[in-house]
Amino acid sequence: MSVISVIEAVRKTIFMEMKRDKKIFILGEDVASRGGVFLATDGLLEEFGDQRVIDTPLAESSICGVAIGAAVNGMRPIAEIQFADFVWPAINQIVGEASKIRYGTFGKKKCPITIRIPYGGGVRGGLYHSQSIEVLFAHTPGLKVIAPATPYDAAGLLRSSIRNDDPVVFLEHKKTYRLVKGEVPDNDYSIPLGKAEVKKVGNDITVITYGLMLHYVLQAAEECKHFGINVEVLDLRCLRPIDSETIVQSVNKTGRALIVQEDTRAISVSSEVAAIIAEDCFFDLDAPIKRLTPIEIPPMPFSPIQEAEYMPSKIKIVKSIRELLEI
Amino acid sequence: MSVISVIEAVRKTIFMEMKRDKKIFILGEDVASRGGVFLATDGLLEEFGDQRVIDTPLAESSICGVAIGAAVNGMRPIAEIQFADFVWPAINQIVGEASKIRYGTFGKKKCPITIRIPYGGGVRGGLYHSQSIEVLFAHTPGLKVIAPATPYDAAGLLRSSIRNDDPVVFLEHKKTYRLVKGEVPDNDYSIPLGKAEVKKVGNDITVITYGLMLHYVLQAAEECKHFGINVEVLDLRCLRPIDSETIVQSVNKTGRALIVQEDTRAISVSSEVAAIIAEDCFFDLDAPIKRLTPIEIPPMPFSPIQEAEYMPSKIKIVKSIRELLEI
Amino acid sequence: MEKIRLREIYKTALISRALDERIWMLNRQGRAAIAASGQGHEISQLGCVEALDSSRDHFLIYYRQFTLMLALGTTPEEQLRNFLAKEGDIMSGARQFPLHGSHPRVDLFSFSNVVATQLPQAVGVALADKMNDKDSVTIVFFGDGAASQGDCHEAMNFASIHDLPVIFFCENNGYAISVPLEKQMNVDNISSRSSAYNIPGIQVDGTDFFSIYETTKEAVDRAKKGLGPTIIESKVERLLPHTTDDDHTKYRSASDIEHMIERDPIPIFENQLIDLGVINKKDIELMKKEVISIVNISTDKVEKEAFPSLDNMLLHSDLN
Amino acid sequence: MEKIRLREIYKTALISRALDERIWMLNRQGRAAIAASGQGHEISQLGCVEALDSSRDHFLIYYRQFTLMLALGTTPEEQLRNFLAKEGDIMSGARQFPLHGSHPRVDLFSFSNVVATQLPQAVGVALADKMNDKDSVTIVFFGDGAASQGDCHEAMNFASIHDLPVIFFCENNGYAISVPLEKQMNVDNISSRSSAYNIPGIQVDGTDFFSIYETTKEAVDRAKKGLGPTIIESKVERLLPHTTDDDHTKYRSASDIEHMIERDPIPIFENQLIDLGVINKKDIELMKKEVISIVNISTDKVEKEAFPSLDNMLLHSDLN
Ligand SMILES: Cc1ncc(C[n+]2csc(CCOP(=O)(O)OP(=O)(O)O)c2C)c(N)n1
Ligand SMILES: Cc1ncc(C[n+]2csc(CCOP(=O)(O)OP(=O)(O)O)c2C)c(N)n1
Ligand SMILES: [Mg+2]
Ligand SMILES: [Mg+2]
Repeated sequence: MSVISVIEAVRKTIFMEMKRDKKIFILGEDVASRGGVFLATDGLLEEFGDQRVIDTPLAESSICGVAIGAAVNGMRPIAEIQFADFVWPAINQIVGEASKIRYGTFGKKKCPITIRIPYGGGVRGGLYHSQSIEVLFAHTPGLKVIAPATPYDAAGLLRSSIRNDDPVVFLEHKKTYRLVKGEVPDNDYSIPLGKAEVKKVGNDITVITYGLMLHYVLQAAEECKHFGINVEVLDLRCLRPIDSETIVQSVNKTGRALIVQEDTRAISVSSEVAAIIAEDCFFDLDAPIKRLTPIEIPPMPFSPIQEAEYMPSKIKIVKSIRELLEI
Repeated sequence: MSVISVIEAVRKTIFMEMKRDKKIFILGEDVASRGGVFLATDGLLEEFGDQRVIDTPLAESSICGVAIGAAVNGMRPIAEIQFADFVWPAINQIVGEASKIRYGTFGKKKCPITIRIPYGGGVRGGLYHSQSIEVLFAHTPGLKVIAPATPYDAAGLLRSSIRNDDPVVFLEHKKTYRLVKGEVPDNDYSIPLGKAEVKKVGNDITVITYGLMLHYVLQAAEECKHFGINVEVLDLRCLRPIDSETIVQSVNKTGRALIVQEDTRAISVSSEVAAIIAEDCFFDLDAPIKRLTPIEIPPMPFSPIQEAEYMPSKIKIVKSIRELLEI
Repeated sequence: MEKIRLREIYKTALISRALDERIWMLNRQGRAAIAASGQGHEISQLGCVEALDSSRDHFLIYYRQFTLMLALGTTPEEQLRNFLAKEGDIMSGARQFPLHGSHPRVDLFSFSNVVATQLPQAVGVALADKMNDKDSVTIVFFGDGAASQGDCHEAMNFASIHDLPVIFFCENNGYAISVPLEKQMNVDNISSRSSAYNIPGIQVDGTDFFSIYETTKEAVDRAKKGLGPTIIESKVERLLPHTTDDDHTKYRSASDIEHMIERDPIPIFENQLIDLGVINKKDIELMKKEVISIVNISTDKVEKEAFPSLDNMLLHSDLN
Repeated sequence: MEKIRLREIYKTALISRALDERIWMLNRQGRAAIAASGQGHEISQLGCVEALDSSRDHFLIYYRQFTLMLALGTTPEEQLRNFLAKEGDIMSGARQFPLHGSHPRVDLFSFSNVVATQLPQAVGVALADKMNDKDSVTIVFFGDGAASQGDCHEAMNFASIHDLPVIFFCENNGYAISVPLEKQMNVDNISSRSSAYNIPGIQVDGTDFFSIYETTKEAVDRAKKGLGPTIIESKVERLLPHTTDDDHTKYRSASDIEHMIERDPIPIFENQLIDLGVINKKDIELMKKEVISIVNISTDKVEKEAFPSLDNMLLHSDLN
């Protein structure tokens, strides 16, 4: 057990998995001698050589297309998209192709690829290094979409993703990379895909979130104690499939739900969570289901003060919780 | 006023608009001498010549990228994507670029493109000629997304789309093309973007839908009369922005909501509509918000019986309505 | 090549043509939903397959490769089942358009309808082989239309950097649906891409079985020697409209259609074989009769078969 | 070219270099969030711009074109405002990364950070001009990295089919962040793409002002005569790491870095001008002093300026 950051958890897990299974290889931009622009693959070239750590041309569609081909032919590629904002050229290969290979071949072919994508904002990235891009992936049957918030979850879920036989979109929040540290076992534990986790038990309200926002929500929950509010905090962790069971159980208990997300609101993960609650918790709900999200503008201005205003914050979360409880 | 099909309404509107404004031109695969694979641009080459009706190479990213460049330089292109399933290569240009041009240049540049996309199933298209692809577009700030269901709406909304200064994704349901006929005025009326419409007034329940499903819902509403159920039918028509005002007004009146959609459920238009209702109609709701959608498999099998089973149908809609009213 | 082998190949051509015609007819009768015909591409596909090894190599194909599928061992019944969406369809279990999916016996993969996506995928298949020191060759097929997609560029570029054992085989029939070559590109040959990637680009007459065979063989040898990819461009004719939904008289001139019919590759191959003494007029007549009976029997059988059951719709999905 | 003009151009080079260094320093001091430096690309950009007409032509640029922006009339203050995200930033109103957005006075468009998207967009800009019988030229800039994207292929192909007045100008600095050319492609020159599209592809030494100028001029003439696009590949050096976030000693060898420094284009241009009698050592000294003072004054001014207000965040969005 050691205390490490999210980025270290990612790197270490890839390292351990590559040691374990020769079928795993990495491809992406700057993943080799540069070790990735966030250093998620630092040192891997030295350890595994340039046959298993491949610097590709700057062309995301082929990064994913090549990964798909290799996967169908028995390998287990880990593709890195350098920033989420640059995954759009690869949508055709991921959403159009990878997601349908098992279904479309009637199970004769499988496509075990893990696509790692640093996403999210709060890092002065402006419109093109801040985007949350989960919606389309999490909508698409045939994909799995993971969005861990802690080093423990990052390592455990990445391990499961790499070992999973379906294509997995693995979203790493850039701002958590170095900011968030935590204990990670040294063994090769794994966390099943598709399970949310209650990160703090409470009775008065359930706040559902994922990614960077989890940390702000936990801070807000702490602060809410001063107002006598006992918040239950639920971390989705997986965006496809969404663990409706855990959501429903929690909201049926607390009777109130707030969903906090960094992505814009219209047709988003928060919409689905609200829809699940509205359908399955109706008779136990004591208040409208509220969502705290940024406004509907392209995410997010380069201007530091505008960027800060754009994002949900601890203060805004506390305010929303208090409004919902009328406290 | 004449009774015409959806495809004729589309063709006629493009024709009239191109007559009116020389800045409008068409580009896409097979749009010229072939007149489009659905004949939406039939006869336009003869009328407007090959400078304004351009057959492009088979390359969707450049179709949209070139349209963007021409739009930024003063033109008003109408780009045709042959089938929705093939729009993925162009996502980078549409979602990554076009949507952010006005915001990202602080209003100095605008991007008035209309991207026409035949979508949807029920036409024996199998996995790759049946997809509903609205989610990502309708999620993206800076885009407008239109999905008419009738010839009247198709013409009126297409006209507004072409005249709009922002990028518009205009979704035409393939199955409505020839199936659905209706009266269309001969003048150049238009319908404002962003407004839903109550297509049938009722008191007992609001069924919210769009596209092909509208017609099945209207049939179901008719049948529900036999059970003494008076259904209100709301056609979204625009998926971005979603007209929450009309939704809320209707559901506050009826107290019950069913959302019917052809797209798969998780993180979809139906999720957002449910979330809006759950937030804004809570105190007037008499029952859980229900959704009727296909199951979470890639849309949709080529097998005729499986395809039929996959889609929501009049029978399933009636069943859902009755369940919700416990009648 | 042995005479007996050439006779077999000729017979496959005949079966392919007859079956393809039958399927087109089934569509016209409302019994098959859609068909893309391979007529005109037959001999190119047969010559090419002959240079490969179906037990070793990988085939990433597209929808116009009806003949190739037969040449690799798909049976007429299986092809019909595919078009009629019957239970047990070998490619996709009646989930996908005809000819799409993967094959249970050969590594034949025609995954999606999205034009050109197979190109980078093929490069990945070859990359995996190289990593595992396998000496398989990956061949990926595409039309002239597909050559315009960004994925085509990215795939050729990637393959060349890593000297991968992959053959880019373009069946250039001069049209992407209705769009003629001159509106797709400002060069006469797709093989002229070769200098952009520093790989050989060879153009060959797709009606000449022996040229196609030789050209493919050389590319296979190059690939196996570790010399990297080759682009082959086979000039063929699309004898029928794009699919059963299309009418090519709308966009092809009468003289274009006439010229195209002269390049029907089956009579050309037939004459070559007659000249070589492989077959004679009488053989041909007998074989054509046999072929018709194969097609008839297969059609009757498959038409009587059941459609897949509703619940197998869930198999191999997230729900299963 | 007139001597007085060459002096002006030299001065722009000096301002660019000094300002670029200052911004890098501001980043190191935590006052600018990020910077991509144009150092090493200056002379290429100046030679190129000189052959164009900023009142007529369209410039679709990318983030490494700091000098080009100055040459087209952006002021040092405006550039600083851009990097420091201050109120009134001319490009994007402090919404985008520095250097992105569009320009209020010149048709200079650097819309997004997504590499290569500008290439088909530029083709569309040129297409609109052609439709409207304008005799403007569209020039689009990109790096060697961008040349691998599918969009690069699609753009060149489209432009060639329609003989559009567009110049594809590649600033090839041998690296896409850390990835060297030989891992990006298996050819030595991006200009070798030309035969794939049947358009001229010219390679030129990006440290030689006069060659760049002449080459661009010829491409402009071709475009204006309706002869279609040209690919120009300018070989330059990226003197600093990719951005302020990068450390290139991790992936560049000492000898590579040494060689690169020898190709710093400003001393090369300086010597050319001295040889031509345009400037002398003393001029240089004086000009360098003047430049430093311009940079100092601008920095002081802009640093005191306000950040944009919160509510202008909504301007030009769906909410406004
Ligand atoms: C990405 C994409 N865009 C459009 C289509 C629609 N479409 C199907 S086949 C075709 C033409 C393909 O032409 P080509 O590659 O030359 O193959 P051919 O049919 O001539 O053999 C088009 C445009 C598609 N399937 N995929
Ligand atoms: C589509 C896309 N992928 C990845 C990135 C991240 N990225 C930014 S610049 C860059 C390298 C670009 O190299 P090149 O085109 O040669 O330009 P240079 O920086 O060398 O001038 C990369 C990979 C991006 N911006 N866009
Ligand atoms: Mg073709
Ligand atoms: Mg570079």
